[in-house]
Amino acid sequence: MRMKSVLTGAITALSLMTAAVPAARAEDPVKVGVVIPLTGGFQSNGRQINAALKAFVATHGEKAGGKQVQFLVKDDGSVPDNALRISQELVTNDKVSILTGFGNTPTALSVAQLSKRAKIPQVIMVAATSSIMKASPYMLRTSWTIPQVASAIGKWAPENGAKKFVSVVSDYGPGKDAEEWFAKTIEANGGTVISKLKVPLANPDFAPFLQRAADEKPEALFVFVPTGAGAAFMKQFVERGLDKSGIKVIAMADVTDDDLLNSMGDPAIGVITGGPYSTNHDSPENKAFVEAFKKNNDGMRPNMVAAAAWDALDLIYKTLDKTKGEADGDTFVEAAKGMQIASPRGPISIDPDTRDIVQDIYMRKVERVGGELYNTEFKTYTAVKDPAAQ
Amino acid sequence: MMSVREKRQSATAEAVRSVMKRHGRWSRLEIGFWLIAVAAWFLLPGEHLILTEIVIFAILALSIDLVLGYAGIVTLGQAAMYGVGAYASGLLSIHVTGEPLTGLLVAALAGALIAFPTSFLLLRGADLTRLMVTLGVAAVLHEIANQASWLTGGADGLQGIAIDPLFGTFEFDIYGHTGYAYSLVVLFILLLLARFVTASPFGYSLKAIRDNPLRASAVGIPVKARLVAVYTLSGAYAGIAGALFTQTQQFISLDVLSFQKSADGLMVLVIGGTGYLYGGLVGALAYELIQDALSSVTPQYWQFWLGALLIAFVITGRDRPRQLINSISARISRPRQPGRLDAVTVADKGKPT
Amino acid sequence: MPDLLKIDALSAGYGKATVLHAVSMAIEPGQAVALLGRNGVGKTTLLNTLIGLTRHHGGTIDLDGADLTRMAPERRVEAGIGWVPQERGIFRSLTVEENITAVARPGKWTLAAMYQLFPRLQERRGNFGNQLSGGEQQMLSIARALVLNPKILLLDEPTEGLAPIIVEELLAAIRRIVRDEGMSAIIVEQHAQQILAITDQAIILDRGAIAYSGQSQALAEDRQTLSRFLGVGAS
Amino acid sequence: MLTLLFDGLAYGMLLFVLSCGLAVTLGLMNFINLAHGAFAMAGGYVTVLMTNRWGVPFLLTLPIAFMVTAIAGGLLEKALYCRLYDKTHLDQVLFSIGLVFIAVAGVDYLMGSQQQILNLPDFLRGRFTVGGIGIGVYRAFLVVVCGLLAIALQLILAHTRFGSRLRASVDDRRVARGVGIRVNVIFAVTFAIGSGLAGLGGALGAEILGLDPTFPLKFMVYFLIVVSVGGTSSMTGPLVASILLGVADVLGKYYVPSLGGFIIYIVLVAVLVLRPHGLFSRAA
Amino acid sequence: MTAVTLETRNLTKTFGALMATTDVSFRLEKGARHALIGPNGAGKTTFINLLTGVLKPSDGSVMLEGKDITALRREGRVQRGLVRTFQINQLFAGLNVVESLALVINEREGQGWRWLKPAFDAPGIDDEIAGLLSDFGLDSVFDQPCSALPYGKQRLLEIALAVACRPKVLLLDEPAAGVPEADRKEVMSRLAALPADVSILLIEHDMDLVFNFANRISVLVAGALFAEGSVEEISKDQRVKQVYLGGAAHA
Repeated sequence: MRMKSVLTGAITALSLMTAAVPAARAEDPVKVGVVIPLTGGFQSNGRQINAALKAFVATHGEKAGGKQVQFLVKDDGSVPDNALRISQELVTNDKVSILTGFGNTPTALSVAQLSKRAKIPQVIMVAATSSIMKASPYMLRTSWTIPQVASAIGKWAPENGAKKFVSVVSDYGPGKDAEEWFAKTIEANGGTVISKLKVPLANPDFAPFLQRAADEKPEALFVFVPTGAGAAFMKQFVERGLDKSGIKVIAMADVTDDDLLNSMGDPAIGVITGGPYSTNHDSPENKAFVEAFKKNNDGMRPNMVAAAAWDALDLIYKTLDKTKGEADGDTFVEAAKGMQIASPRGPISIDPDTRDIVQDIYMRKVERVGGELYNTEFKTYTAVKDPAAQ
Repeated sequence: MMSVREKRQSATAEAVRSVMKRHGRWSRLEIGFWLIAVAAWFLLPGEHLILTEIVIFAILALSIDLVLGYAGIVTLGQAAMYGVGAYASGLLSIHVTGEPLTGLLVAALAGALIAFPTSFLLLRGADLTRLMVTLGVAAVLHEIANQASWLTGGADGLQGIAIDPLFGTFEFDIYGHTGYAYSLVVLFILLLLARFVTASPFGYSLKAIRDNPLRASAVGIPVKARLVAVYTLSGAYAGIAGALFTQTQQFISLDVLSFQKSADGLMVLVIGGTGYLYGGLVGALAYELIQDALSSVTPQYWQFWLGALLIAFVITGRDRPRQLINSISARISRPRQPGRLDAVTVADKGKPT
Repeated sequence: MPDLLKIDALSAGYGKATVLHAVSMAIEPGQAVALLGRNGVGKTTLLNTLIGLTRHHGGTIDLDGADLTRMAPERRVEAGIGWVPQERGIFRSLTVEENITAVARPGKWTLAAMYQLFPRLQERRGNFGNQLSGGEQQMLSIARALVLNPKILLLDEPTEGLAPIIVEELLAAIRRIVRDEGMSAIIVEQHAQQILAITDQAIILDRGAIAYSGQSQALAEDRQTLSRFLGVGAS
Repeated sequence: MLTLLFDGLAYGMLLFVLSCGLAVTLGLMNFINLAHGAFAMAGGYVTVLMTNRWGVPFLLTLPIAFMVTAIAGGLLEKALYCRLYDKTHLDQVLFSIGLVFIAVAGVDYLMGSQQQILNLPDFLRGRFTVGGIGIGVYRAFLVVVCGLLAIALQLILAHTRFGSRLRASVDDRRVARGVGIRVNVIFAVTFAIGSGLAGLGGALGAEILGLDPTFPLKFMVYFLIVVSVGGTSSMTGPLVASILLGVADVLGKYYVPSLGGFIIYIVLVAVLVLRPHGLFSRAA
Repeated sequence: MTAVTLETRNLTKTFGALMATTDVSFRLEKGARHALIGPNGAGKTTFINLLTGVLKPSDGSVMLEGKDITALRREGRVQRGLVRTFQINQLFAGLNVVESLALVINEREGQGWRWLKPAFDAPGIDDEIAGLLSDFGLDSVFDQPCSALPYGKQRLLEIALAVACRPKVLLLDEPAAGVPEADRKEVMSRLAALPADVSILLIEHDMDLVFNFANRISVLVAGALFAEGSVEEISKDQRVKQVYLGGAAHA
């Protein structure tokens, strides 16, 4: 018993030693931990985020709400365990006040507990599974949610003549979300999904799935596979001659990722996707964004991940401005709620109830514009909330 | 004449007894190691998270050492037991009780339960076959966990794990204070147990099998049954490592069952050296610290330098760390050159912290 | 006549075990030597040492002016050693013909000459090494060594485990090679009388050292020495 | 159905070209080379770089990919690999994993982490129909090229002096040396050719398997499966194993998509439990 | 007056079409010093492998002290007292001499499954090990690893490991093979001092050793028993001479 109290005492002492956050002084910088996948399966997301960070700091400087903002970038290797450990260290050792980044859903979820317990705002830049927001009250999101996009597609498709679908999605959380919400909305709008195929995430060859899909004789395929795999998918789609068989591809934006679109070449032309952002979105905000991004990153083309990262940083800056540099979890999240931003992708806001993003979702078509391939927007669904959260 | 012979024999017996007594005795280096590990809790409160991770990694490597270092089975599938242990303890905390020690027990059982049937698949075949079979089993389990998302949360990870305070008192804090102390104690107990096991008749029969399975069976050792037994034991160890991970992180993703986990475990053990129980510890410590250092210098390309280090390490000879430790240990046990000894102890102290 | 092969104080073995203890001998060109001794006295080890497959512990080997002592086996073959290993060592996934052509080096011993020497090999030229009978394997092994066109042939128990009629056939072939064609050779054999009849010199090894060295013919008649070192009958 | 079989065949053939070098390395030198996939990746990048950036015709890049990786393989063998033949399997595994790390990070640094997309010439795109079976032009090309390669390899192995010397070295290294075969040279050349083939496989496979810096890690397991299921005692084993794997994978994913990921592993474990040395091992 | 400890009845082993062992009926008497000789390739190794359970016979049976052990596995036969040594040393390279002997003794005493008690705690184990060490001249190297021993000592340990199993039947496979001349005498005298109640089957090429050691000899030729008798009988047997000297047709 005495042993126990001694131990308790020791732990308390240690906790006080390490945990006691010194009273914020004006000259203390606000530290922001950026946990992103620079290696491993999702490294292309990490690359875009890193580039966006560079561009953002170059244009907006390192001050917000009267304080120095300091970014600490860490690689989680696309592994949730690492993301968690790195975030913990950022919080406990480096004393960051805000965590951001998170290149996929599992890494975002792994940190949710920490964010909740340590009351650290966690600003999601990419992870798109709907349920994430419930995992911590300090979660904010500037990317998009899968149901947001999938339901928009589900609404658009039957209105425009495609009713009979086969869905092909990658076999992981977001894939299942996409499949579910697409089916839900299209069935509510008079269409059907006659077959649902799940493709293993680490799948080298789409041939059998494409064949299976074609054999079901749908009017169109609904497709969601991660960036990169999308290119392979489209190529094999064309290679099978499915483009000539009258089967259309209507996909989530990831499939025609702006980052890779140019190298995808002709097979991508004509593909219809739904998504939150296109590099050639026509607005002054976007022109400025694309220019800043390219200038700071050797002409690299930003994609929707870059836009979301940019907006996350913008949100952090604007919120700090509002709180005068106060980054305490409750204050920060409260201030961020309802925030409206003129984003490169159009107007966005943070839903005060769900802390999730509200934004326009666009239907786009791949076209050749001035020698380059772009997703050209042709229809807008304005101010779409995450349908799964309602 | 008989008495001369008897005298000689009793002198020999005395010598034999002295050899025997040497076994199981704690070397100064070992004691020093543990003192430093405990001291780290007080002196390095900011490093408890990475230390916890190192300790868990070390237990995983220790479980591999039991089969590889002591029974000669190479495996690339230890994540199977590690992951099942992790999920078992996680699910237990969600559905039954969040009491951590029960979680450890259940995880040990789960790990052993997976390892036991698997071990029968390993009785035939050479290194490559065993590597591939263990890898295959782990891959199948990984896929099952992925598919059974209603149970495991699939690729998104298992949500809602809540671990009760240890002994009802010590909360698992986000700084890892409790976590490090807890896992260090578990590691110590497991290592103690492993020390007993490896110094037992059973342990020696494993070493015999590792060194020469043909001769082992020719002196009456039931080779297959012993391999099944030790693989099962190692499964329990791996399961406990998995449970510790779950409990200290309060989160599980599919990565606990990944090939990467198995490969890292094996790599760490091989770096630290097999067959003396501390290899996993040394390897985990070195590997994590190097990786941490490299990835903070170059977050995107640290793998390059890690690879270069690995190659250099193999080319210059993998026995080196082991030899170094042996020689340090020998010098500490026989402190004849005080001047040099100081230098060694200081250098040694600098390392594991 | 200068010696073709000269071995001086050669010690060798496997790992730590020394099997050969300071063996010295010399062979003139065209000479055939019978290497006799009971099982396990180091006859095979001596041949393996000459081809370079044991651990060298001391001494030198000189073949026709070339120092073989530290050479790799494949270099020794180039220097002129033709080896017929114990248990034949036929490459099982090669055909009979490939077993020969894969290693052949230019010279008077050609594939055609081999088929002339062993007509049975020609009959089975397309068969794989693992489809041959023991006798055929032995013929192939000898042929494979001959097409290296070596200066000296090392034959390790060429008649071991074979039926008497095959033994006759093989010994006849060996006689032609060493007697009619003048090939130098060291032949390890258990059938002492038969091999003494077709060799010039004989050496008896005992426990890794040379116990007897002399004319084959003389040894063939020296029943006492034979039974002392080889027989079961005396002690 | 037949279309699927054909797809599986193409996939399997590709796997064969990718992994046959590994089979020889393992069979001949008993060397576990986990870095085999790095050579495949190198070949893939050579082709992508040349076709996309420098406009070299795709077909011309294939032999170049082969040559470049073969030379790289040969040099590495002389510089590093040869030091590890006498070391334990664990050393070899650690060493080759180190090489993989270097390759992954190095390519990331030089080429970026994104998926590389190969632009095929027009005549390899599209599809034709023969007797009701729809066949992708590129897959047909793959089957032809890989088939020819397999036949060529078989011919080289079976009907050249080099081939018989190689087989002899695999059969019995000791006796091979004792009858004058320079096993070390044979091995260096074989290693280079095996690496070259991997490079060629990477170049051919960039279209179907995708290409990014993690390629060697992603496919390492596939190569090992081919080799351990097929055995290392002949070329037939890995060939049959590759095709079996390709076809089983494709059919499995078509008919039971939900089991997609399992099938190869279950096949792997089953084969190895029943035949620990692979399907085509000789009885010991 | 002479009980049979080990017996084979019509033991036969075929590999495909090859008859490696043909219809061997062999008896080893209690306390025997029996030698098995024969030319290379006569099937001695196959015969030992059949006795020890490495190979399963195609036909026939192996009896130990009247009990059929044909179906028993290797370790089962050892536990019943049928123990062998190897022609090429088979030691536990990573263990030292005392450890090697201790583990064998523990195994013999049925302690092999004890996993928490120290390996050296069995009562009397130290004295027994000390006895073995001095019996086999290993006192001077008792704490050295097996792999570091001089060859002659390794050879002695090879035998000591088998003796530590307390065999009823001991199969010695060329115990003097590769032993340097200097150490040869020691090996031979240690063999001569083996306990009298142990039945020994010696497979050996060294005829000096055979004649000094054995009181009975069996000759195996082409997988079948060719002759058997006392040392005198065999040494005078013309047919045996011919098998060894060769040239049967000409002599």
